[in-house]
This record gives sequence, structure tokens and C-alpha cells, in this order.
Amino acid sequence: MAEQPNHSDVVLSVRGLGKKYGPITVLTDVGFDVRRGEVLALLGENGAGKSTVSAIIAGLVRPTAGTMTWMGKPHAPLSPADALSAGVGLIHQEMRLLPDLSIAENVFVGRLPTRQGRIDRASINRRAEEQLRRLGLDVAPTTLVRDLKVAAQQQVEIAKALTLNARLLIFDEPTAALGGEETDLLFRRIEQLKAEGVSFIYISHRLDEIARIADRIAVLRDGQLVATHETAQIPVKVLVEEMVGRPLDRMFPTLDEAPGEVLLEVENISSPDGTFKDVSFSVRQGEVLGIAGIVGAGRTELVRAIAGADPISSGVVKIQGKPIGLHHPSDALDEGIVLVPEDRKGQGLILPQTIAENIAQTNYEQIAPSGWINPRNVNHFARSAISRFGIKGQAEQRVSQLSGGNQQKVVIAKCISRNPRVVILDEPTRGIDVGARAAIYDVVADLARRGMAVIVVSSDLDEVLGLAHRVMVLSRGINRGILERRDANRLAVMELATT
Amino acid sequence: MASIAGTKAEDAKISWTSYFSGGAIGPFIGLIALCTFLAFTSDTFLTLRNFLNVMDQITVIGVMAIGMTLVILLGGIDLSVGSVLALSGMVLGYLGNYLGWPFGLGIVAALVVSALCGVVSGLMITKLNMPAFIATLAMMSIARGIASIITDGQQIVGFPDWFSSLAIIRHFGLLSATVAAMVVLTIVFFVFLKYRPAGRALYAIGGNPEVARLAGIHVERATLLVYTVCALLAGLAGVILSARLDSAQPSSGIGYELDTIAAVVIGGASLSGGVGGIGGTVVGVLIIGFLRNGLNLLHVSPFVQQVIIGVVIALAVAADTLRARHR
Amino acid sequence: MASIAGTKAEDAKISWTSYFSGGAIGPFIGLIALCTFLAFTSDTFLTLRNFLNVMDQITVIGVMAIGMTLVILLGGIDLSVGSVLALSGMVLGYLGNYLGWPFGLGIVAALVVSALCGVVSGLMITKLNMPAFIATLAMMSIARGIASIITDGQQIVGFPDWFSSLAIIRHFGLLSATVAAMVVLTIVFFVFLKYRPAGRALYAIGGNPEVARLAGIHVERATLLVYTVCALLAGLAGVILSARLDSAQPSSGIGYELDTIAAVVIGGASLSGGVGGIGGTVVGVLIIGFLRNGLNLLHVSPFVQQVIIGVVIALAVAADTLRARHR
Amino acid sequence: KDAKKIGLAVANLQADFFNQIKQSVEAYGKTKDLEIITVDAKGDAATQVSQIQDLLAQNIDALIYIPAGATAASVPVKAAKADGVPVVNVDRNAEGAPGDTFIATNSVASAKELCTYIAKQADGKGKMLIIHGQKGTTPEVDRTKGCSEALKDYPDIKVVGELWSDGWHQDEGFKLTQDLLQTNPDVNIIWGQADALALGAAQAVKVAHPDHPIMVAGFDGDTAALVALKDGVFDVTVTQQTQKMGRMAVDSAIALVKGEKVPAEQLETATLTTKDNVAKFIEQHP
Ligand SMILES: Nc1ncnc2c1ncn2[C@@H]1O[C@H](COP(=O)(O)OP(=O)(O)OP(=O)(O)O)[C@@H](O)[C@H]1O
Ligand SMILES: Nc1ncnc2c1ncn2[C@@H]1O[C@H](COP(=O)(O)OP(=O)(O)OP(=O)(O)O)[C@@H](O)[C@H]1O
Ligand SMILES: [Mg+2]
Ligand SMILES: [Mg+2]
Repeated sequence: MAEQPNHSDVVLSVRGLGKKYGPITVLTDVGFDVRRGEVLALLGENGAGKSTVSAIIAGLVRPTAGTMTWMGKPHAPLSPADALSAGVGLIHQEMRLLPDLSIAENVFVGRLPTRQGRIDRASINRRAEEQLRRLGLDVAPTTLVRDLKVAAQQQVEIAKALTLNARLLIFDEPTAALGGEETDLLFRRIEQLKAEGVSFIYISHRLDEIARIADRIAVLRDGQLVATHETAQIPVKVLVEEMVGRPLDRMFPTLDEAPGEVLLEVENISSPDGTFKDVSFSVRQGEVLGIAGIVGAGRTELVRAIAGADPISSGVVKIQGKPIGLHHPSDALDEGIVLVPEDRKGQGLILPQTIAENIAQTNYEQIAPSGWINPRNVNHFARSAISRFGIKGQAEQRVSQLSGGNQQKVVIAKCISRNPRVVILDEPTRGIDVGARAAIYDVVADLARRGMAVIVVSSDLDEVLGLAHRVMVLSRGINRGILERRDANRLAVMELATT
Repeated sequence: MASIAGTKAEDAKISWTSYFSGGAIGPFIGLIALCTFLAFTSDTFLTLRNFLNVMDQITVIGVMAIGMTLVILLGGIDLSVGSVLALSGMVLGYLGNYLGWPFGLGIVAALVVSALCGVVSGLMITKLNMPAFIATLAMMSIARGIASIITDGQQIVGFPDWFSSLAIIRHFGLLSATVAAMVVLTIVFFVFLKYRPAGRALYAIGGNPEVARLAGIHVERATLLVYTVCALLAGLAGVILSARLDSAQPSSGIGYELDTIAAVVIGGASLSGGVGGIGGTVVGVLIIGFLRNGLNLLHVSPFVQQVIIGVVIALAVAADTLRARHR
Repeated sequence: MASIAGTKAEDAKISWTSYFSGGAIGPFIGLIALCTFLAFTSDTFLTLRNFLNVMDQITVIGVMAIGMTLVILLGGIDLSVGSVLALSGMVLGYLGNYLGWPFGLGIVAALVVSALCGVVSGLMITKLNMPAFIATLAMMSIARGIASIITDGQQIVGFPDWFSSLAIIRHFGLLSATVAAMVVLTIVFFVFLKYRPAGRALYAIGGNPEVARLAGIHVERATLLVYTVCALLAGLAGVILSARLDSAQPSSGIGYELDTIAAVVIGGASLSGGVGGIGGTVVGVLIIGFLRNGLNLLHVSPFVQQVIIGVVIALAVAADTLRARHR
Repeated sequence: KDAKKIGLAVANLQADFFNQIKQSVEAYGKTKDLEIITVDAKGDAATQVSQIQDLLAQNIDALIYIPAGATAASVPVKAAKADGVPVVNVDRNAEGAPGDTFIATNSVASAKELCTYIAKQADGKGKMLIIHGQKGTTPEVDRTKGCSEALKDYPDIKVVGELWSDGWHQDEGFKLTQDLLQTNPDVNIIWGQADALALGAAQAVKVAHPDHPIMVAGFDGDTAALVALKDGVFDVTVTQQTQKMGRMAVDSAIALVKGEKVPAEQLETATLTTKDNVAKFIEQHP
């Protein structure tokens, strides 16, 4: 691989990095450089070790082998505090914010400025607000983070990193929860900082972003560096092949063009707090309905209501023409409606439990039809789900030890193994690598083919367009129109989404 | 993909112990070490008779700890168990000895009153969204007050012979009815938590209530039920204690809540919920029981006992961490 | 953007109360209601003398509750405070009355010993990764045992006049030295938690220790420090209690850990950490203090008092929820 | 001046002995047209100081003070004196600051009488277990002292095991006895330093099914224990004159308020109580 050890611009160099968790080897002999004022993209499948590399550089995790040099000096941070004071900052992929503190305090956590011995609240509020506005989030800096949605929280995370005054920023999937507009604003900030000489390590599964923002690319596979590219203008096909280790022929499956009877009907439903109003649509058996919209459009609220997770103030939901009462998620589940939630850590997984336990929890009707659980069946069921969804992990492994993308797969696996009638997926591929993404798309198509009604909510327009028979566009909680597949294109959707 | 192999044998080795202790291997090792030590230092410790005595002595805490395990699994806490125990005994004694109710009916009434305490705590927690700590602290004070009001603080002595013999007569020279009740309850709840979906649901709720709700579990209903069961078991413990002491007094069970919670947590349960089990709780109860018994057999002075108990509890739990780190 | 705004006016209205009560508006309302009620039903409640008495009465719990607030903010719990209080008093009495040390030096030594207890608890929690509940439960037992061993369970009576007068003489007819110490400590820690970065760091740690660590906060060091401070304050409470009672006994402070934790939680702190504050704790301490005082003034019989205390605590906290739901 | 309002600070109402005195004071106070304000410290000295402050704030004419905690605290007496309120100490007295009068059972003498009786019953020989009260507290120390004085005259009675309870509770009596019987199955005497402890001990004996009779003795004469004594649950106790002490406390308080002179100490002996004389105590507690 192309290494230039004494390149004058090199700020960080990593050599021979290795990491083991007991018997599990996660990284072997990883080495790369980061230069001043550049964006190095770090690519790889779920579980390839990207987050582990970042965590080591940022002092969160200690390596079991290898050395690092930062600004010409040895870099072996024992804690994030060490890394921060050296000028290395990280947005962790999975880290959550402090829900009971204000936005401003979250942004400046651990480094609150003082004036006359007191915390300078005016200044942090002002600076946080300023930073957030530049990222496209217009909320009061005193708002509690608890009251923010995932996307807004992600923006707060980014604001936190950008105010660090770090010389190297590691962004671990910063855009996974963001929409197009917010992403653009983020990239503009990155360009500005680059010009000031700040370096970035940028991790993302959205390969289209890489060409836009990265200067160089490093690809990891199974904990090893398999390629480095001196330019980001590499065909996606090549990158995918390097990541996955085999060529990937296509992304989206071909859809059956013959949906059946109408299965799910949603008539004039509104939420009590007005996040969505008077929304109506229907989904047929074997049909995939995409729901598009910009962040904050109310899509998540809408689908949560249909799944019985949130109350509705008016309207009805019908299955095969029969109105159903939705007072509790179990009501929806009884009717065969399942929801794959967008927030995997908050709503999808029980982190201290094993993969098997997580998957079993929603599937006891199948695993234990007699009402008695046989632990062997639990593991057996989990193993078949693991192989069906290509989860990298063992049935007995805790989900907290899985990489982010693999956790997402567990969520999908546990929901879909029920054999439902209506499947709602909210941001199903957030944080999922290309290879696995194609596999999930196949699963979606397969669900439809087996006669289920599928709803896919996604901020990734290509995903919605490539996957859905029809696309409903939501904006400010109102259904702005439903586009047939042949009419659905980026322009048409964006036009409706921004009304 | 990373290699996760090479641990199959070790896994298998650990699993049979962890199967029963519910993963609380550290405390389990602690228990074994403790028993070994006591067996060598006291010549009476390792006798059947002493073992049966210890079983007698742990019955009350053992029964309460079952209910507390459920509560803690759910991520809750119940401080009222000691007071509910006292209330149950007083209701029983009052109805039986003062009002002359048939004693069997008195037992039922005592259990109903206890369960009601749990219902009230549960409603405060689910409907009023109060922290479990506060709701059950309030119930602790209320139940104790009522228990004292019933007879203006007097104890009640002397129950029917058949009743007190429940705790005394050892059938087949082994189990008294009360110890048998504890053993049966332990097995029932062990099986429930391990092999019934409703039992697993408690783990899910404790792990993440929102995830559990989305999975169709009725979190509120389960919570209410668990607090009711916990109080009911505390009431049963009160009945057992009354039989054992052949008397009931409003001051009984003071401080039992800490003992009970300690037993559950020593057994590996996490106060933040979702982790633990009956197996671990049994280990915790046994550690506390054997420890107190053993120190008495060794004639250790009461003040030194306190120090030793503290140290041993710390060691038993620390063993788990050290083992985990070593791997 | 949807409406997160639109409540500016209401925000301002709420903020002056929430500023001091640390968001515990429900309990704050409960406190006001309680005081109003007592003022109308008892003619002695609303006198300066009674108010000063209550201040005296809450000093010990008040000082301990400050430390407990820090611990609970951090997501921890400290069950050992009552025992550390007793140990501190016994060390003081032993050094002063048995060994004849200068009394000032005795106080310092008592505080050092107390702080050491905190260091040990803190190390068990940070280095051995033990749950705080177990570590401090162990310390509770150990410290109580040592406190009793010092004089073989005897109390120590009769301290220098200047010392016991600290708790008795009310300077300017108002504050005794001990009450003044409590007030000063309360203000210091209020300011610390609200205006100092190190104070805010505790909120971050309690909210999510991993996030805090990633933000460069030394979580272990802070945890160790907080348990040390909490134990130190418990030791100070022991010194204050010794002055107040003009004696020290190994059995003092039994059950205070629950009282202290209750005061903090009634004040709106969450046992899972990250939420709470000194303002709320003061409200919690005052609710408990006024409640006990008022019930005595109203000549409520002791058993009925327990029931009422339970009900009022539940109401004070429930008020918060009902208010929150109403919005 | 006539007394109208009397404060009664009780150590711990959960203990029958204190509860008896409380009930006696309240009942007798009623016949004298007195307002009795009762507070319960639940065994905590600091709580009691607070409660006495609350009592003084209500301008009581006299204080009947049953000290809580291991031994009597002096502060309440000082505080009352500072307010010019006379103090009647019951059961315990503080060294530095005694009350205006002190009413109590002579524990040492009573324990001596009890143990002498036990020793005689056992023909002056045998093995004995003692279940102590809370270690270091005044009653525990005095009762132990009295008994050991008695046993000096009976060298053939050996105390082969003794353990201490934490809170004088019945369930502790049970457990401690069970554990002691384990190592010393051949004892013939067990003394619980309070009736609750003795009742627990008796139950433990019952469970153990010993092959020889074991005599169980208590102390206090709790109402419920006396019934148990009649039923043969245990063998002997000494009955403290709680009702009388309550009446004496009230009378002393009235006298002190009037400014009359009251003796500094009014010690009563407890009456040895067995199956033979228990009936009259059950009918009317002394
Ligand atoms: N504590 C742990 N114990 C065991 N294995 C772990 C632990 N933490 C991480 N791993 C394993 O390390 C591997 C790499 O994880 P990492 O989070 O670095 O992947 P990633 O490349 O960031 O993936 P993703 O794209 O899904 O975020 C995964 O297989 C994961 O299961
Ligand atoms: N960027 C934002 N700025 C302000 N409010 C936001 C933002 N993002 C989400 N919200 C809040 O969330 C509500 C709707 O969010 P919801 O999650 O339902 O929308 P969504 O279309 O699913 O978007 P997302 O992609 O975040 O899931 C909004 O009404 C608003 O209260
Ligand atoms: Mg990752
Ligand atoms: Mg969404």
C-alpha cells in the first residue's frame, strides 16, 4: 500500500494497529496516514472495525498492538481527555447525548467556559445557537435534548464536535440520521474547516457522499486494511467490491408489478399534537409504499401511530376493510402490523441482552407455541435469523458488543421473523453497509412478494425511489401527494417535500 | 469476520453453574468458599440439623426475595416489604385472636390486605408516574403505621397449634411446611422467569421499557402485577414469620427491605433492571443466611460480625468483577 | 419548524421558582401547601422559635443530604452515611475523651476517618466495578461495626462546653454555629452545582458516563471524589450530632440513609442520575422537617403520624406528575 | 401552679414496655384532666431531641422523658431546664444532667433475683445460654451485671454461650437461640434479657425438640408475654411495674409543677413472675 512515512503534511500516522477482545480479533495490522486539511474516508462493511479504529485514536479504547504518531509525537491516549487535549475529537457513532441537559450544555459538555468563576451561560448559548443555525437547526439552545428528534440530536452532536477547535475530527457516520439539506450544510462547514487546516477521518456507508467530501479513501475489511486510494473519485463499484470482497451486481431488486387487494387503509388520521394532520393512504398486498419527506416532516410520528405506539386524535386505520382499535402496540401486532423503529438503541434493542434473547422476545408465539420456552429453540431460531440477515455475531453474544450496522440488522430480524401482514420500516438502512443494504432490499422485496404490505420510510431518496411501487410525500405533517413509480423522481419528490 | 471460536469448551464448563445461579458465578464461588471455610472452622456447621436450621432462618427473607427479584428485574425497587410483612401478621392476629375469625380465613385476609398494598404502590408508580423509591417508601410508612394502629402497638401472642406447627414440625425429619412453601415458590418462579414468555417479558421491560412496549408487552399491567405479587409474597412471609414466632408484632420486619434487596443484588441482579434471576437470588439469600449462622456458630462478637459481614459481601461481589476482568 | 416555542411567557413565570427548587416545582408546591396548612391549624407553627427549632432539627439530615445529592446526581447511591455518621462521632469522642486529644484535632481526625470510608467505597465502585448499592452496603456494615468496637458499644458522654454550645447558642438570637454551617454548605454546593464546570460535569456523568468520558471528563476521579465528599459530609453531620446531643453513640444514625435518600428524591432527583439539585434537596429536607415538626405540634398520635407522613410524601411527589401531565 | 399540659417523650413505642408506660400515663393523665402530648422517637436519640424541642415550643408544663438510644442523652433535660420545665425521667437517667426525679426499675437487683430463682430451680447446676439485648445499652449492661452477681453463688452453673441481639426483637431471639443450641445442645437454662427475646428462644427450643427440659426465662413482663407464660410457653420473668411507673410519673410531674419536693430517685423492684402468680398480673398489670 502507498505509504509516505515522512510526508511533511502528515498529522496522524497509524502503524500496525491491532485490537482483540479476548479471543475475538477485531483489528489486525491497520496502518494509514492523515494529512493536514484533508478528509480521509474510512470505508468498510458493518463490523469491519471502523468504529474501533476511531475509538482507539480518540482514546476511548486501547489497542492491543501498534503505534500512532500525532503531530510528530507518539500518540497513545489513555483516555478521551488525553486525546482531546492533544486536539483529536470524535463524534461517536452510537453515543447518545445527555437528555436532561440543554442543547448548549451538551455542546460544551466537559469544557464549559467560565467568566468570573461562573459558567458563562450567555456565551455558550450564543455560540451553540450560532453553530446550530449554520447546520440548519433552529431551536433555542436552552431546549432540553430529551425533547429533540434523532436528526436534531445528531446535529447537536456535530455542533459539539465542530466547537471543539480540534485539529483532527473523526466523524463516525454523522449523516446516518440526516436529510439531504442538513448534509449539505455539514459539508459546507467541513470545507471551511479544511481550509483552516483541520483534518478529518470520515466514516459513512453513503458512498455517494464519499466522492463529494473525501480527498482520500482507506478501505477496511474484516479488521484489515485492504486498499487506500489517493483520490476519492473511485467508481462506487470498485469500492463496493473492495469492501465486500466480491462484486455486487445490483442494488435494488426488481419488484413484482402486480400488487393484490388493498390490505391497509389509513383514513384521515391526525396526531394530538399536530405533527401530522388528516393523512390518508392505502397499501395493497404485495405493495411497497415509500414515504419521503425532509427531516421533521412527521413521518416517524405517522408510522408510530399506525403501529399503535402513539395515540391518534382522529381518523381510522383499517385492515382488510375492518377498522382496528389502536391503543397499544400489541393491538397493531395482533393485526399483524409490525414496526421497525428508527432509533435502534432507544426503541429497538435491549442492549445488555444477547442477540438470541432480543430476537426471541417478539417471537415467542413461534418459538414456544405451547407457552413453554425451550432454550434450544431460542438459539436455533436466532441462528436461522442470523444467517438469513447476515448478522456478524453469535446467538449468545450481547447486542451491545455488535457493530452499529449489525445491531440494525438484529432489529430488522426480530421484527420480521414474526411473519407479519403489514411491515413498516423506519429508516431501515441507517448505518448499514452497501452489501447488507442490498440484502435488506431483497428482504423487503421478498416480503412484498409473499403478499405483505410494506411501508418504507427513508431520508435516503434513492432508497425510496428504488424500492417503492408508490411514494407518498409528507411535508409538515400533511400528505402532499402520492406518486406512482413511473412519475416518481428526485425532482418531483423534492418539489412536494418542500411545499 | 472476526473469529469468535475457541471458547466452546469453556462456555460449556461455565454454563451448568451459570444456569442455576443465573449468571451470578462470582457470588456462587463466594458461597462455595464461604461454606468450605465454615465447614473447616466449625464442627457443627456441616450437620444436617444445622442446614435445616439455616433453611428455617432464611425462609422469611427467601420468600420476600423472590418478589423483590421480580421488582428489581423490572428496574424497580420495593422498600415496603418489611412493613407489609408486619401488617400481614397483625391483620392475621387481629382477625384470628381479637375477632375470632377462623384462622384459615384470617390468612387469606392477611394476604389480600398485603396484595392491596402492592396494588396501591403499583398504581402510584404506573398511574401517577411516581418513582418506585418514593411510592414504596410512602407505602412503607403507611403500612407500618396501620400495623401499629390495629392493636395500638401491642403484640399478639398465641396462635392455634396447627398454625404454629407449620413452621415447627419437620415432615420426614426434613422440611417444615413453611420451608417447603419457600422451596416450591422458588422453583415455580425460577421456572416462570426462565421458561415462560411472561417471565422473559419482565427482563425486556427492565432492559428497556420502550422496546418492550413496542414489542407488544403491556408494561403498565405487568408492573402493577409485579408489585402486587411482591407485596403478596411479603404478606406470605408475614404469615410464615407469625407461625414461626407464634406471635405477631407491629415492629417485625424493620430493616428487612435492605436485607432483601441486598440478597437480590448480591445474587447478581442490577438495580437498573433487566439483569438477574431467581438462581442468583437463591445464592444471595444463602450467602447472607450461612454467613450469619456461621458467625454465630463461631461465637464471633456482634460488632466484629458486622465488620466481617460487610467485608464478605464486598468480596463475594468483587469476585465476579475480578473474574470478568481476568478473562 | 414545529412549535417547540410559544411558551416563552410561561417559561419565565416558572423559571424563578424552578431556579431555586432545581425544577422540583411539584414538591415545592407541596411544601408551600404543607406550610400553609400547618400555619392555619397550629398556633405555634408560624413562630420564629419554632422555625429555628426546625432548622436545628434538620441540620444533620440537611448536611448529609448535600453529599447524597452529589452521589445521586452521579447515578450512585450511598447507604453508608448513617454508619459513617456514627463512626465519626465515636472517633471524635474516643480521641477527645478517652485519649485526651485536643478536641479540635479530634474533629479533624473524625472527618479524616469519615472521608477514608468514602475513599474505600469509591475505590470499590470505580476500581472493582462493584455496584454502588453493594459497595456502600458493605461499608455501612463495616463502619457500624468499627464504631461499636471502639468502646465495645458504650456511648461517650460529656464534651467540652465550647463544643456542645456550637449547636445550642443561637448567635444574634438566630443561627447556631451548626445551622450556620449547614446554610453555608448548602449555598456553596448550590453555587458549585449550578455555576462551576466541575459541578455540571456531575450532571454529565449521571446522564451518561460514556458521553462524559468522551467529553474528556475524568469520570473515575469524579466518582471517587464525590463518594469521599459524601462521606466527609456524613462525618461532619456526625460531629454536629455529637455537639447537639453532647454525646456520641455507636447506634446513632440507624436508618438515616433512607431519610437522606428520600429527601433528595422527594426534591426531584432521579435515582438513575443526571437529574436533581441542591435546591430540590432543600425542598425535600424541609418537607420532611416541617412535616414531622407539624405533626408533633398538632398532637397527632405517633402511629397515625407514620400513615400521614407516607401519604404526604406521596402527594408531594405526585403533585409534580399531575402538573406535568396537565401541561 | 397547676399542671395542664404534659409532654411525654417515649423512646420507642414498638417496644411493649414503653408502650405500656405510655398507655398508663395517658389513661391516668385523663383522670387528672391533663392534656398529654405523646411523641415517639423510634429509638433514635436525635429524633427525640427534636421532638422535645417541639414539645417545649408548645409550652408544656412538665416533661416525662423516657430516653431513647443506647443511654440517656442529657441535652433534652438541659433544654427543658432552660425553659423552666420540670423533667421526670423514666427508665433511664443521664449522668451529667439528671431529671428532677427518676423513676425506674432497679434492673440490677431484679436481674439478680431472677437469676437466683433460676439457679435454685436448676438445683444449682447446669449449662446456661444468655441472649443479650443490644450490646452496650444501659438495660443490657445492668441486667447482665445483676445476673452475674447472682451466678457467683452458683459456681456449677456455667454460661456456655451468649450472643447479642441488635434490637431486642423476637425473631432475633429465635435465630440466636437456634444457632447457640446448635453448638450446645445440652443446655438446661436459657435467659433472654427481654420477654421478646425469651419468647423467640422458647420457640427455638420447641423447634429443636430437645430430649431434656430447658428452662426459659425472660425479663420485663410484657402483657403478651404474661399470657404466654400462663400458657407455659416459657417459665419465668420479672414483671416491671409499668402501670405504676406511669402513674408515678404523672403524680411526680403534677407535684413538680406545684413546686413540691419529689425524691431524686424512685426505684421500684420488678416482681418475679411464674405460672403461679401470673394470673393477677394478666388481670391488672402492676
Ligand atoms: N466489546 C466487544 N467485545 C467483543 N467484540 C466487540 C466488542 N466491541 C466491538 N466488537 C466487535 O468488533 C467488530 C468491529 O466493530 P466496529 O464497531 O468497529 O465495526 P464498524 O466497522 O464500525 O461497523 P459499522 O459499520 O456497523 O458501524 C464487530 O464485529 C464487533 O462485534
Ligand atoms: N431538524 C429539526 N428541527 C426542529 N424540529 C425537529 C427537527 N427534526 C425533528 N423535529 C421534531 O420532530 C417532529 C417530527 O419529527 P419526525 O421524526 O416525525 O419526522 P420525520 O419526518 O420522521 O423525520 P426524521 O427523519 O427525523 O425521522 C417535528 O414536528 C419536530 O417537533
Ligand atoms: Mg461503526
Ligand atoms: Mg423519522
